[in-house]
Amino acid sequence: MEHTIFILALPLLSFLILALAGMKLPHKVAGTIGTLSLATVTVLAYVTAAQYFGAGRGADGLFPTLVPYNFTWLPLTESLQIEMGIMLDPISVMMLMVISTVSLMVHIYSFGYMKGEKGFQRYYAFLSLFTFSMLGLVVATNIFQMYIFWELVGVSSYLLIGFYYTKKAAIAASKKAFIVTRFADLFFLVGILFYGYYAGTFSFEPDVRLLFSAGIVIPVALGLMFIGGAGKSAMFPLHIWLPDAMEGPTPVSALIHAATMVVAGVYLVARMFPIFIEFAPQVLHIIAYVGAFTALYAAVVACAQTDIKRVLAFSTISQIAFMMVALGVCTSDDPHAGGLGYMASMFHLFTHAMFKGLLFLGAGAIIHAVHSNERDCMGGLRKYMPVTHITFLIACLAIAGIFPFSGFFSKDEILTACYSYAPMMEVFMSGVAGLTAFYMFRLYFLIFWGKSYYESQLALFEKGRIEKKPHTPHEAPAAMLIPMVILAAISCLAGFIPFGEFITANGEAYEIHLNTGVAISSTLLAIIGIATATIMYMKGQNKVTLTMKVRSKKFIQAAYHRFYMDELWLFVTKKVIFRGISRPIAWFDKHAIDAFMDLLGSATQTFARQIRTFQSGNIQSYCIWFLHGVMILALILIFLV
Amino acid sequence: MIPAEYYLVLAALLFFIGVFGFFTRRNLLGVLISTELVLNAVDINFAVFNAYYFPEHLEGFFFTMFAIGIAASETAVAIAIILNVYRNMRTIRLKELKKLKF
Amino acid sequence: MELNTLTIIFIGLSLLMVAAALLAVTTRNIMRATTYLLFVLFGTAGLYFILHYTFLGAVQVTVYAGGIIVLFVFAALLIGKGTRDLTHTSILRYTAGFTAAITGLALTVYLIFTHQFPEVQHPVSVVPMKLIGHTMMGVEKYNFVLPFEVVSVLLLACMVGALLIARKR
Amino acid sequence: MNILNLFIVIPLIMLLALWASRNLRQTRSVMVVGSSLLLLLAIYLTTDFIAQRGAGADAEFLYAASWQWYAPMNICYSIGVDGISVAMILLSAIIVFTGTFASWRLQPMTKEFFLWYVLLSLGVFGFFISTDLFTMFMFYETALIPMYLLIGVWGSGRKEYSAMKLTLMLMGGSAFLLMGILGIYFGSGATTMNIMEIAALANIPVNVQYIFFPIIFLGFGVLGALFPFHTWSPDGHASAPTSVSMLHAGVLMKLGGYGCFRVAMYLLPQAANDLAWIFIILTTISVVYGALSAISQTDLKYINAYSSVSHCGLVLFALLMMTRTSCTGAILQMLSHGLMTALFFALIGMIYGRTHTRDIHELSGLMKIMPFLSVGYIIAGLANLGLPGFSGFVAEMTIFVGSFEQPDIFHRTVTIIACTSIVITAVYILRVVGKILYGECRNEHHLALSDATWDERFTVICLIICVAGLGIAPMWVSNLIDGGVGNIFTILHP
Repeated sequence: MEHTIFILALPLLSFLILALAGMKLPHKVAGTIGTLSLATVTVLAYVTAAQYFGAGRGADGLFPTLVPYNFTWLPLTESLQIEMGIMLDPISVMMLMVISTVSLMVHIYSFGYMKGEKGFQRYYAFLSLFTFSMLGLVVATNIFQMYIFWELVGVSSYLLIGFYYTKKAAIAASKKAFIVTRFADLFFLVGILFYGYYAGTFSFEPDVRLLFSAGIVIPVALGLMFIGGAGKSAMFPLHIWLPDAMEGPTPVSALIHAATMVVAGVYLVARMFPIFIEFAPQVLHIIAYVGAFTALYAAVVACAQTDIKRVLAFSTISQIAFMMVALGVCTSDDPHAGGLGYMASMFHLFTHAMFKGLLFLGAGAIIHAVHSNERDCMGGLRKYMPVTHITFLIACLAIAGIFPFSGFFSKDEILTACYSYAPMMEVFMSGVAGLTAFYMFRLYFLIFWGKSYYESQLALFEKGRIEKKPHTPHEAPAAMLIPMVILAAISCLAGFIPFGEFITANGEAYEIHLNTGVAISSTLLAIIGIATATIMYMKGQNKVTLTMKVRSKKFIQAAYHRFYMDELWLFVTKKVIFRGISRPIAWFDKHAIDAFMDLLGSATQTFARQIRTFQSGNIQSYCIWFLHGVMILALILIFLV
Repeated sequence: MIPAEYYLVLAALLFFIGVFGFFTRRNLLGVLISTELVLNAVDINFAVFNAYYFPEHLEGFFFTMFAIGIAASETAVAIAIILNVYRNMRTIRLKELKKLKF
Repeated sequence: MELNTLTIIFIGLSLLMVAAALLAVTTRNIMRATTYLLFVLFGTAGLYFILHYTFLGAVQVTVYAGGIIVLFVFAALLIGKGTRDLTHTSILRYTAGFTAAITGLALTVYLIFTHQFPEVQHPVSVVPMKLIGHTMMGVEKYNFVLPFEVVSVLLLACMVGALLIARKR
Repeated sequence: MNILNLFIVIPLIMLLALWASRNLRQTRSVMVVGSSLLLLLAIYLTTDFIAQRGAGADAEFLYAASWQWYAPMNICYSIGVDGISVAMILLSAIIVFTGTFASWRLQPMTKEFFLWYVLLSLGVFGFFISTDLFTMFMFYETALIPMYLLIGVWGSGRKEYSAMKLTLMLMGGSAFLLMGILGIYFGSGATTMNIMEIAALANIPVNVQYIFFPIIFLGFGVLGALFPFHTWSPDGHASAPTSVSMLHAGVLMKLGGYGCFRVAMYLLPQAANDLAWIFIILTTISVVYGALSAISQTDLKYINAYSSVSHCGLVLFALLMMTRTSCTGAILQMLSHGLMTALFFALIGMIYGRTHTRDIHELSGLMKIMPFLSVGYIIAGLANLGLPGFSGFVAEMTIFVGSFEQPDIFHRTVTIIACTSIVITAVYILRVVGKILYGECRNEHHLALSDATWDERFTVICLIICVAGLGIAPMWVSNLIDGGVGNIFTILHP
């Protein structure tokens, strides 16, 4: 497994080349460097996976945890040290595949999407940086390495969201994304510090006795770490950065904000899962409730969005919440007895990465075609973009959980896991799944069906109402279509991967079997959702939709504004922190502390000016003072001494 | 025989009247006049101490004499300065003489 | 203390001197102040006579009353009319000076009456001129030839200095 | 010839040569040759020091030497270095070197400027190599005084006010310091001024320690921008010319932390243990307070100055946590902050030199106009907010992990409070980056501005390499300083 080092080294190398010399390279060369290195990484990742899983299980029936590289990067205390290395176990190998696949797709796709953009080389440099950091994150041998790459991932996300750095919204979004996740990372860091102190190590396999003796601190530490994960994975109420992050180029949204980085939180919880389940099952359940609420919240909000990327963003939030729920409902690490969620979560992570990546790439193709994010500018596109249409439909079916697309299988496992934890949870999550189907198909119909915006514009143009001839939507170039088709194929087929064979909570093989009741009920709900969407949106705005809109105007308004969460955060940051704390502190510094120092200065000066008049050169006053002094001295000497 | 204390009290009175004048005068000549009073009072004391307590030697006597001499020279110089100041500044009021101040 | 001629003269002189001194420091007119100073100086000469220091009295009259006052008068006359009037001082300065003077006076008087002076030895009579001459020019202990010379040099220096300062340039 | 003496001799020769130089060319060549020599010397010293330690030289101070110059009080010119001072000397040499290039085009009176500049660096080097309290103090003063002229003459804005304020406050600090030094001298029996000997005697009575520990700590703390004695820093930095800001924030503020460690804590360990909590509270306030007030500043240099308050607060904070790791972290933070702030001030100076404003409301879209400087600024910003791969991260993490070694509730709480600064730092850095670099340029006068010249590029690249080098390979630095920290640590925890 020595070649794994190249999985990390190549993207880093290509980042360095592109960052240092990129501006001088032609676009094509820069893109090729990035893509080639990523292709090699992908091949290596698959080779690694083949070797790893091909080697089979060890004597104990588990896949071994391999650590081909590990060295001490920075010794801190006698016991604690930051190590850097590569660790291979089932989930990290799976993540390697996911990341390299999606990343490669995005690299290829970007050739078409970003063609001719200014800063093309920079874009590829950042992509390489991101891929490097994300890969480093998943193969981390210890929590601190994870944190380091976690930060790097955050910064590459920041750079990529702010890629269009002349756009105001992009600047604000990138800043917001970084600061919100940084805020969450603070908790992550504190959690790590607690964990490190009590476990005596940063590694994922601490001395259990030490953890037992630490008592309540470990659940607290794990909870804090989860907050960090919630920040990256956009759990309520730290989700606010993700919709705004859609200001970045769409392929970036596909890679970072749909497939890979945002699931880092899930990955973190999965990574720490043995410790969670052993020492803090209650924290896991809190995670489940947070996840369930987030799933519902995001699904509802997604129904009311008009910007197609925002819809996808909220759908991402909702789907990640599904994964969190799946992890949270685990009650043991045995997949047969309450530990199914772990596998389900990882499975969903895998399938979701594919179909959500596909959705974003499709959205990118559409945006590329109509030059807008707003669904009002779309409609009736199926004629113009057949391939995009088909792949998008596949992705929608997958996310809605329709047999035999991959989403069906993974979502079904999640719901089964929920059911084994609490039937109510299952009902609730199935409802959210139905809602998912609804809003995805709403989106689908609004884009591809209904009245064509282009045609209506064209009609207006011909009548002479508008001056500019509207831009004809066109199918995307091959560089964009190929990745979409590949991902669509994976989305179709991934469900049949015997996932339980490879990844389970305790490492033992688990054969996925469908829980028929759950499967049927969830499929039914999904179909209901799709049907509703079909009725409401297939033929454009019809009566039902309009009455619904009028009836629940307030609610829709609130959902459109994401239930005013952004306004709340804005209030907290702008009004409370900036105006309420920072300004007063700056004022206090200037007018109290600094003024006090100035006062010392001016008091000295004033005093000096006052006593200067004593030194007036006027002998008479000298004498008066002298005589008074003499008198006082004389009186003292005569009467007191 | 007049008691020595009478002379001393008189001298003290003169002395402090001189001091008072020295403080309150606003004019160089006035200040100088007050100084003369002070000197005078001291002269009286010298003479009285000599005459009453140590008549065998003439120390007080001579001190007074020298003091008178010195007072004379001092006054001469002082008045010369005052005249000079007046010639340059056209005033001898203390308030207005502040060219050397600060 | 019996009330004899000498005493009466002393009291008269004292009253004159104190009154003249007070006027000398308070009057506004510089010429008057000089005149009052003259009275004080004459009074002092009188005191010297009472003490039988006739030579001293004579010196006082000639040098002080004769010389110095003349200088004052000349100065007062040379300096223009405008500056001759003495202006008021500030009330603060006035009180400060007054309290200082009064306190000092009180303290001094207190000391005079509480201090143990040595036994009073009655003076013989008028100091003979011969003795004065010897003492002034003598070189033994309690003789003053050196201070005499110093004073004479000083006087010379003052004379030259005063001329130098006051001469027109 | 003791190699350490060269750190005094070279600046002295440079002073003479500068004095004799006739024109700008000669002045510049003297500076380049001299500062390169210093840098090479510092690098040689570092490698040689590591080699000697590797060869088993385990004396507390290497290259130790001593010449008495004032017998009645037993004041010696004693020199010697341990790992910490070697690291500091290296830092100073780097900053002096890059600062020379940062003020390459400084006008007018270039020669005079460099004269004072070299005198300042002489003081800094002298301070770091001395092991005699009084000699140390003397060099300390030598380093402070030129600052007044450098800011007062070559500064900008309210320079006279700032220079006066800075000098007075720092002088106030050194008054405390002198008091403290005399306290230590007499407390330890008035036999020696040598730090090592005093530490070996370890005979300063506890009640004396209680008096002089706060005094010395405050004295050095003023220079280390300890709340509430930090207000000289914003005004001073804002008015100072570029290279002076660099040297001041980069090196001079480190004198404070170094002094606190080497003098206050090393010589008065008992009081340091007992009274640390007072200063921990103050430094925690510094950390958070500096960061928070940086958020609402509008002048680039003010932002950076407050950020320095926050970061230097973290240095003192870590020292007072008094675990071995946190102390190592403190030294790392000194190095890291020195390099990062120098980089920051250099970039701000370059931007200011072009746009003639530092108000973030008047700057925008610089990325398009001066890409090199903007990228440098972003890198500096990211390093400042503790991005892994740059020095800030290493230092901060070492500090936080080290501070967590103190398990009681008080230390835990303040550590967590101090941790929040990493978020606040992100806020003010990104705010500035978003405001001045991104977006469209709104001021058409700025459109014609040029990007960095070769000397500026050289400065920036040198510093970025140092920052990244320290961030990527922190091992050797932490090895270098570990020995020195260990010695002091043993005294603190007998």
